[in-house]
Parts: sequence; structure tokens; C-alpha cells
Amino acid sequence: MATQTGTAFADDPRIIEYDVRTDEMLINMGPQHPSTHGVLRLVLRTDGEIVSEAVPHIGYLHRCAEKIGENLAPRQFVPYTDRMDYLAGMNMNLGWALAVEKLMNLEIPEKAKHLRVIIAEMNRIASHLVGMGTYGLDLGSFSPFLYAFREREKILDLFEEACGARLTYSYLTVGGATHDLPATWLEKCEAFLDQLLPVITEYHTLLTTNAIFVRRAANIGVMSAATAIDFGCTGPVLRGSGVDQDLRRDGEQWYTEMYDGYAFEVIVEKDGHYPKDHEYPAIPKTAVLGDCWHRFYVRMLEVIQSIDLVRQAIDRYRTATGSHCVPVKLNQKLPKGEAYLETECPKGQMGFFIVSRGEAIPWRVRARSSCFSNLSVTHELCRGCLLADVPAIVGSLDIVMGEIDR
Amino acid sequence: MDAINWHTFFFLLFSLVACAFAIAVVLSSNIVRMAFYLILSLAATSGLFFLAGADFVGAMQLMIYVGGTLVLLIFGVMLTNQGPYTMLKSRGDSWLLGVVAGVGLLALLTYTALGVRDWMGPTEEQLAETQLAFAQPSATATPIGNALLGIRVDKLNGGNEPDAQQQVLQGGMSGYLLPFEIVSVHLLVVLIGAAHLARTKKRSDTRST
Amino acid sequence: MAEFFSTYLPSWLAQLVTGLIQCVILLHVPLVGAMFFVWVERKAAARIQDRLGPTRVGGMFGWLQLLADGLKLLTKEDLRPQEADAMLFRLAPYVGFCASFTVFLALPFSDGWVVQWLDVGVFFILAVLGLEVFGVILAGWASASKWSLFGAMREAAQVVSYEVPLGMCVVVPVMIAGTMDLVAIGRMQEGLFTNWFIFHDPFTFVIFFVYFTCGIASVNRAPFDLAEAESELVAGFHTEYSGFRWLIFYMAEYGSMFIVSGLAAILFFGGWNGPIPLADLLGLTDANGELAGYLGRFLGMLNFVFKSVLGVTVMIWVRWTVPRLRIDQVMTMCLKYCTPIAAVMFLGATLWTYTFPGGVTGLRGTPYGTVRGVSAQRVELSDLTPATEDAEGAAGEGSDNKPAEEHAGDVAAAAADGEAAAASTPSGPLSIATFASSRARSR
Amino acid sequence: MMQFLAQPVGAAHYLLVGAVLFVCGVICMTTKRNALGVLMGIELVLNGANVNFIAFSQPALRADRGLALGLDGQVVAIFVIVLAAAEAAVALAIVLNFYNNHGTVDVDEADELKG
Amino acid sequence: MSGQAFVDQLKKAFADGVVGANLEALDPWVEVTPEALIDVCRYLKNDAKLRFDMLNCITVVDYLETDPKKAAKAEFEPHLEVVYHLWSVPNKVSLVLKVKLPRWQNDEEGQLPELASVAGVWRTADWHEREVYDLSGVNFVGHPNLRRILCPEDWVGHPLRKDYEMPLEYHGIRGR
Repeated sequence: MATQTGTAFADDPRIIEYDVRTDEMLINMGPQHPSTHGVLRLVLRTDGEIVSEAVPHIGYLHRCAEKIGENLAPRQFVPYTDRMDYLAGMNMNLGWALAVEKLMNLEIPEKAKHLRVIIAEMNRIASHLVGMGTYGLDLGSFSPFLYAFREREKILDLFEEACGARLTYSYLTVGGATHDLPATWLEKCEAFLDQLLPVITEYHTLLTTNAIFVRRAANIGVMSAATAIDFGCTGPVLRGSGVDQDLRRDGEQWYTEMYDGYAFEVIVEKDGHYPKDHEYPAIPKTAVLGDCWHRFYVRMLEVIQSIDLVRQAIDRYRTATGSHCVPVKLNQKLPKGEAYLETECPKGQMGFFIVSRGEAIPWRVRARSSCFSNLSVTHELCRGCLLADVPAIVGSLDIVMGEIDR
Repeated sequence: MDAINWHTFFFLLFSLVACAFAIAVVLSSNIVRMAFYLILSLAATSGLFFLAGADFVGAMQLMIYVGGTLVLLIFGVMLTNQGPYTMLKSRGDSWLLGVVAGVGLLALLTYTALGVRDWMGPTEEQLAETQLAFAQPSATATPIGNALLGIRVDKLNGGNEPDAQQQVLQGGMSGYLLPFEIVSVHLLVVLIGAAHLARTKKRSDTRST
Repeated sequence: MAEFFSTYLPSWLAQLVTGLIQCVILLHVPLVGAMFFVWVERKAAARIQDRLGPTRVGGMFGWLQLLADGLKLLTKEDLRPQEADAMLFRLAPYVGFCASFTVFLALPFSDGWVVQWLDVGVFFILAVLGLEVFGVILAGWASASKWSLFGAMREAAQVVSYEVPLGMCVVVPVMIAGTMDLVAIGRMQEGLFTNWFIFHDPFTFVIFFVYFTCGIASVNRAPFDLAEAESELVAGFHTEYSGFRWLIFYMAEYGSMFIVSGLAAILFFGGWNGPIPLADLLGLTDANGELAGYLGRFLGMLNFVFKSVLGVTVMIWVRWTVPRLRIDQVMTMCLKYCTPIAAVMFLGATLWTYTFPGGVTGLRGTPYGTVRGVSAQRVELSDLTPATEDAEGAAGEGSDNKPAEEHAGDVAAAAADGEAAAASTPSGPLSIATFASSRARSR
Repeated sequence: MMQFLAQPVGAAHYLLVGAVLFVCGVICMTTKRNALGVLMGIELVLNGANVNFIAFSQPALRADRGLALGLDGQVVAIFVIVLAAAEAAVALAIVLNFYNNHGTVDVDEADELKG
Repeated sequence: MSGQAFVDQLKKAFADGVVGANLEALDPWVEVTPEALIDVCRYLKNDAKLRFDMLNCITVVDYLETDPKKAAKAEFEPHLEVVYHLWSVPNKVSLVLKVKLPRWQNDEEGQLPELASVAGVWRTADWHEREVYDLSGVNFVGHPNLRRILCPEDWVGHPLRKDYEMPLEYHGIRGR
């Protein structure tokens, strides 16, 4: 950390002038700040309203999940993955299960695969809804937050029906899922999707195209594609910068085979347009590729994309054969070797790395967090912005501290 | 018990507040508290203006002085408010000088103020008339506005004959039109000048020190 | 009221009692008003957000919720940070509240129902409303918290800046009316709703929206609530406050909201005059006796309060709908949009009034029923002479220094803009209508 | 006290208040080391003067009614207020400029014009 | 490019730097010496064809059998293995780099092993290396700001080491 006062500030070419010499102020934003999305602490060095440096301090939620993983069988570790990105527990479960399956070379039935797609994409919708709502909250708009939670509640109701839990599901596990979907679940899910689609349009009116929202989000926190890749940003943050990458299409076979035959386009801007499956609002003139608005917009579009995917998956699930899982014994010995698998989670690419020495318990477990990398770019994006932009930028990265601190 | 003259009562109230906080400004050494005391003192003074029937000036005092100038002042206090400067203790010799000069001045002014019998207030005969004058709402805004535009309504008291009015108007009575214009230009100049003064040089010039 | 008491008490004591009663009644406007608005806000926000809001306390609609809230706040510990400037920290909420409360002194609730009838009513209200900023600044500074200081600095910059366009917006109706006396302004809009200043000309129509925007900004409501932006500054200037002192800040805020809306109602929406002169049609005028006049004024007060509450409701609606602006955008809004628009509208309204002194439609200025219309005669030189002794005497006869009393009101108002009251004198040859207001009230 | 409360006040009483404000301002100007404190002293002085103007403008405050300043007093008071605002703006700009260059607001250290 | 061709190309460029490779593993990996690491990383990132421009993850696997009975049968000497997971955004290809390090520098207990920092190659390595330093205890030479990131700054020990023991108490809080 730069200890000398104002070095970062004085060197910044973007700030050429200042009005009154006020001494720089160190401000502690968090860990109990309303808009840091959990227990994140940002140490801001500000000159008046201008932030010259924003240093994130993390670790308040550190539980050393990796150490726990070294002492538990893979199936026992599933509940711990729930607590990483607790807004998208299903996706965490899925990532871990797939990594273990890769290590065990375990082929799962067709039906289980489609079930996984339904559940994972539903959770992606839920996660993005929270991301959208809290971003509105960060910018001072309270109502969309509650709308988003209203819709999310319905998804949680569906999940509760499927697995009995509303937050920490442990539903998708090694070998498939713990239960099959209950009767009439699919119908309820379809009814929900039918109802959700028009609501999204309302959110676009409230936030995406709102003049104040555009002013607050467009051309703020602009991150070039090169910077995004350099900082290891993934998911909507990476795609918001115009990088065409989505592991559901580009990932390893172990993951992409779930999506084989599904029709979907990666949500990324090409030639000033996003792939249009529905009527989307136009990109505002002030928005620059890689800014907060684009990151937000990618998430909004991914909700619609996920609705499509769930619909396709429901159709396939109905006709699929086989069981919802293959049985895996709790103390089943893992083959010797190493496996690393990344999956496309709502917040970005979540990777699990397992090293096994032929025992039932892995030798080493590693969780590669997407938010961890996404957050590390904060320092770069917040340099020279206004104080009010800090929540806007951090919010657009859509972080979850449970995943960062693990 | 005598009837309370409410004008006197409120005069006493406002003047005590104004004087007490003016003294507090002098005695305090914390710059922010000084500003706060000054606000109260000036607000009470505006109350005195209202009391004396100068409603427009009173409201103006509140708006421009208290609401504008003092906010500006507090802004300055906050901008320059570094630890050591919040509490700058005055020196003994300047205290001595200030108190001696102040007491002398006060004595002089008091003597002068109380020296004229006519200034001590209305006579017994004028009492009822005075009460009446203060009882009715004073119309100050329009006459002042007209005066600033060059029409001295109050000078027309003399007579209602058209001739007399015309004479007064043609007799070069311009009211305060010229000073008003000068003040406007002056304010503009000050606006630009202050902006230029407070505007700083390029960062590299000052930061390099 | 003072006369009523003076039959039992010495006159000075009667005045004291009258003043105290008026103060107590008035104090309840911001206090009860704040409680009511908190309830409205909670209900409206809940409805906007697809919730129910308070439903239980006090039975239907949770109307006693506000009392429960207040009791909860009263029982909270009054915290003060160690480093805070104790005196200023404790005083700051009251400074803001006093400013907000003082404004009610000059706000007429109905025709002549005003505690202190001021010739410079509009000016006074704007001036005192601007003082509310001191409470915020002092609270922010005295809290010894960086977030609070940020809030204070933002508030100071914002309020001082927005006073400019706000003042310019207010000047337009004042210019049309030719007086800053709120009661007189209200009376000029009597009759059909077409007489309201917002329908006076296209410029006033536009300027109302500018005024309302600036009004929201000057009372620090979303989307201009930068001083307490919870997602940026935790809670801004009142971060360190708890319990009763925090409540005081809120009362001041709701009080100011009511004032800004009330001012809008008087300046643009006819004040206590309904869209149709119902009171006049029903014969509830002073001509039909004191009681009828009283009832008519009471109807007017309901009218005024309804309009003001409507304005506050719109502010609440806006708050729960749009995101918050950034500080530089707030300043841009003020300096680049509101101020120039207000200036242009002012110019336009001036030219309009000069070109069409009687209004474009024939409706303007024509009496409706028994309505005392607004005549658009040019002011002649002789009108400029101050109120004659007769007028003064008439004003003084029945009234003490409380001109708000109904029967004295008419004459006192005549004395207030005396130059117009003595319009009976034959005009001199020299017309200086361009200098003076083109509109004078003849009663 | 009650005796005084029953009496009407006159211009002299206002002048006394003005005198106290004025003197407080003068003492403030001489003793304060903070440049902004000096500025506050100036404001007090101007206000003391203003009280006098207002007092003299009101005929009802004095026995010799006709000699009151009338409107002139009020207009001059307005000019004083306006010019005080202008003066405060310039003075503040100077103080901030000084603070920018020297990092202090202590007037005792502001001696750069010394020959 | 086939796996073998790639390994050959790498071996040609860094003769002694590349010590081993396993193309049959689930995730094919290449092992490089600690000295060659930074050059290999630069090469992998900047080569016009390879373009491994994204660093996904840095992991340290501690190979140490703490149970003396099992240690006798263990098929490895105690060591640390630093694993770099790379990804090429344009080519959508992943690669695993491995570096073997001693558990302690110069076999002195408490001396953290040193490795060149790749924070200059991928900026995301900044935080990842801090995490590795924090939890596994590898001293990255040349790192701009090597401090603990997840644990408190005054934490003792590196939790993901196999021989790590939770402290009995931390600032009065019971640990075990």
C-alpha cells in the first residue's frame, strides 16, 4: 500500500486540477457499510469527493473451507460449497460435483443432466435478480430491490419444494441430485417463467433505461477487455467488457456436455449490439463498453437467456430417460490424480481443484473464486472516481463475500 | 402591574441574544463555535430589523447574510479546518489592545447614543401613535423596490397635486438607481474576481512543494 | 382571539395568551404533520413496493404506527460520539427544526389565517427555509465522523446552489402578483381554477415544474438526498444521531416538505381557493356573517392542506421510484438546467404579463359569481402614494398587532400594499406603468 | 425590569445594541489570529452599523418624527448587506488562496507583503 | 497444436527450464523449475499462438505426511507443489504449470520457500499470490505488496500447510 500521502493521486493523469487544497482523507468504507455487499472493507483515500485510491480489505468471512475440504469426503463437502456464493448455492454445488465427477470419471444419466440445467439456470436467475436489486439500492433506488426479492422468493419456493432448503441447498451433489423433482414442479416452474418474462421489461423501465440510472452507471468504471482479462475477471464482468467467453459454450467437455444441443447465444456485445432474442432497450449513447451499465445489462440479458434455457431444459427433462442420479457411496475411494474444473456461475467462473492420493478424502481442495478476482479490479476502477461512484462500481462487480473469503 | 409593552419585550429578547452571542464570538476560540454564535447573533439582529419595521431588510439579512454569507464562511471554515487551526488562541497583547480600544469605543458610542433626548423613544403623547404604527403590517418591499428603480414614493408625501408630483419627478430625483446599478456591477466583478482568486493553478505547480 | 381574551384579562396578558395558543397550535402542524407524513410515506412506499406497510398498530391501516415509532425513538439511548463537539452536537437538530418551524409563522393556511402577516412573506419563507442548512452543517461537523462531514459539505453546497433557481422560480408568481404578500397572492387567484397562476401563461406552467424540482432539492429528498445518501455516506449528517435528536431531524425534513408544497400551492395552485369557488357559491363569505366567513375559510384551509399533502405525496412517490443523482450531476442540474430555465421563464413571463395584462382568455379577471376578481388595470402614478391616513386608521381601529384576525384582514392587506389601495384618486398625467407592477388589486 | 418592559424603546436603545455588536466586531478583528475569525469580526462591525441605519430609519422610534432617515436608512442597510456579501466572498477567496499556498490560516504568519 | 508438439516447443525454448510433463493426466501439465517460471509465464502469455492471457488460479499442494506410519510408506519426499492454472481466452485452451518447491528454504524450519512472483505477468496474480502466501506460506519474490489477505495481519502460521496447528488462542479468543 502506498504509505506516502497522495502519490497515487498526484500521478494520476486524469486529475489535472483541483480547486482547494484539502488534505487527503482516509475513509473506512465498511465492513459495516450498507453498500459493500457484506463484510467488505474499502479503505478510501479521498480528496474531497474524489477518490484517489480504494483498497479492498477482505477476509472477514474467512472460514478456510479448503482446509475443511481436506478432512471431508467429497459428498460431505457439498454443504460447504453452498456457503461460498450463498446467493447461487446450486451453482456452487454443481461446480463441485462436476469437478469430483471429472476426477472419478463418473458419467451421470441424461435426466440428471437436464435437471441440473434447470436448477442451475433457475439459480442464475435468482442470483442475477439479487444483483440487479442491490445495484439499484447502491444507486439509491429502493423499490427495484424489493421487486427483485419478490421474484426471487418464488424461485426459492420452487427450490424449497425440490430440496427442502431455501438458501443452502446441497441439492446437486456428486452423481446427480439428491432427489428427483417433485410432481407438478415443472408446471409451477413454467408458470413462474411465464410470469417473470414481462416483469423483466418493467425492471428495464425502472432501472436500465431510467435517465438517472443511465447517468449514474454509464461511462463509470470503464474496464477494457485487456484489463478484465489481466485481472482474471470472469462472468458478466468479463462479458460486459466485450470479451466473448462463456464456459457453458467454451468450457471443458465435462461441463459443456450438459448444454449440448441447447440453443443459446453468449451475451456479449458485438458491433454495438447484443444478441436479440427479445425486445431489449437500446444501449444509451453515453454508455461505453466495459462500464457499469454494460455489466448490469449483461446480467439483465442473462436472466432472459436463462429463462430460455430453463424452458428448453424442461422440455428435454420430460422426455429424458434414466434416473436423477447415480449412487455414490460416502466413503467411496477417489482415484489417484488431480482434477480442475471451472463452471460458469452467475458471478463468474468458479473453479474447483481436487488432488487425490487414492483415498476417500481428498488430499487437497482448492476453490477458485470468481468474485475474488473480480473484486481485485476495484482498486483499478475506483481511481479518480467520485465517492458516489464507489458503490456503483463495486455493485456492478456483483460480489458475494462468502465466495471471496471462503 | 404595568402592562407589558410587547415591542419592548421582544426588543429586549432579540437584543440580549444578539449581544450575548456577539460577545461569545469574541470569547470563543473554536472557529466553528464562533461561526455558530455569529449565526445566532445575526439572526437575532434580523429579528431587531423586523421589530423596527424594516421587514424587507430583515428578510434580506436572513437570506443573504445568514443564509448566504455565513454558509460561505462556514464552508471556508470547513475547508481550512485542520486540527491546529480550529483552536487558535489569541495573544495577550492583542487582547489588551482590543479590549482597550473596544471599551473606549463602547463608552464613546454609548455616550453619543444616550446623549440625544429625541432618540430615547417616543414621548408620552406619541405613544398611542407609535403603538399604531407598529401594529399595522409595514409595507416595505414595494417602496424599497421602487426606490431602487428610481421612484421615491416616500418623498411624494408632500402633496397630491399632479404638478407637485411632476415637479419632484422631473427635478432629477433618481432614487437609488445609480447606486443600485453600481452595486450590481460590483457584485458581478466580485463574483468573477473571487472565482478567479480561489481557482487554483495547475496541480503540478502547487503539489510539487 | 385577542379581543375575546381581553374581555377577561388585561390586554398585554390577552396578547400573551393569544400568542401562546397560536404558537402551540402552530407547533402541532409540523409535529402532527411529520407523524402523518411518516405514516403516508410508509404506506405509499409499501404500496409502491408491492407490500402492505403498517397494518396492525391502532387497528385499521396501522394509523397508530407513527405513535409507536415515536415512542420507540423516545426510549432509545441518546448517543454521542466521544470525539464530538458536545454542545453543537446536541444543539444541531434543534437549529434545523427551529428554522423549519419558524417558516410556519408566515405561511397562510387560509384567507387571512396566518400567524404573522408579513408584507415580505415569500421572501421570509425562502430566507428562513435556507437556514435549515445550518442544522445539517453543524450536525455533520460536530459528529466528528467523516461520513457526517461529507454529508454536511454536500448539503451546504447543494442548498446554497439551489437557493438561486428556487428564488428565481418564486419571483415569477411574485412578479405577476406584484406583491410578496402570500395572502394577497392567494387572493388574486380566487375564482375558477383558470385563475391559478400555473395557468396564467405557459411560462408559469413550466416554472412550476422547475420550482418543484428545486424544492425537492432544497429539502433534500430523493433523488437529491445526497446529504444522507445511505448507500454512499451510511446516513450522511445524521449517521451518529439516535433516538429523539434523530427524530427532530426527521420532523424538520417533513416540515420543510410541507412548506415547499404549501408554497407551491399558494404560488401556483390558488392556495386556499378550490378549482371552483365553492365557498362563494354556497354563500360562505363574510358578507353573510362572521360564521359563514369562518366556515368558508375553513373550507379554504382544507383545500390548502389537501394541495400541500398532495405535493408531499408526489415527493414521496418520486423518492421511491428513481435512483439518486451524483453530487456533480446535482450541481449540473442546478447550474446548467434549473437556473437558465428559470431565468428564461422569468423573462418570458414578464413579457407575457406586459403584453397581455388581462390574460389571453376572457375568463381571467372576470368576476365569477360573487368572486372578487382580479382587475388588470395599469398602475398610475397617483397609485404609488402611500396609504392614506384613512387606510391606516381603518387598519388600526379594530386590530391589535395580530392582523391575522379575520375582520381586520381586508383592511390590513389594503395597507400592506398601500400604493394600490388608494386607487380611487384620479390619475396623474404621468403613467409609469412600466416601472410598477402591471397588476394591482382593487377591492 | 417590569418597569422597563412597560416603556417604549427608542432609537437610542437600538444604537446601544449596534454599539455592542460593533465593539465586539472590533475586538474580534484585533484579537483573532484565524483569518476567518477576523472576517467574522468584520461581519459583526457591519451589522452593528446596520442596526443603526435601521434604527434611524424608523420614525416611530424617536420623538422628532420628521428627522428619521426613512427609506434611505433601509436602502443603505441593503447596500451594506450586499457589499458585506461581496466582501466576504473576496475575503474568503483570499483566505483560501493563502491557505493553498501557505497551508495556514493564521494571520500572524501572513507577512509576505512585508518589505 | 497437439500436446506433445507444445511440450517440445516449450522444451526447445527453455531447455533446462522444463523438467517434466504429463499429457495423460486429466488436466495435462508441464513442470518447470522455479528459476525458469517467470520466463515461461511471459512466453506463454506473449506468444502469438499460445496467448495464455488469463491466470485462473494458483494453488499450493503441501506434500507432507504427518502420520509417521504413513510417512514411511509415502511415495514422495516432503515438498510443496505450486500449481498454476492458465487459460487462453482467444484459444479457449487451458494449461497447468507446476513448480516444485522445498517446504522450507534451505531446510530451515520457518524459512518460507521463495518463488518468483508472476504479478508482473498477470495482474490478477497479485491477490492470488497473497492468498497463497497467507494460507500456504510461499514467499513470492518481487511481489509488490506481499501481505496476508484472508487471515488477520498478525496471524501466525500458514493454515493450509499439513503440519499447521491452530493456535490455542488469538487475542483472547479460544482457537482449539
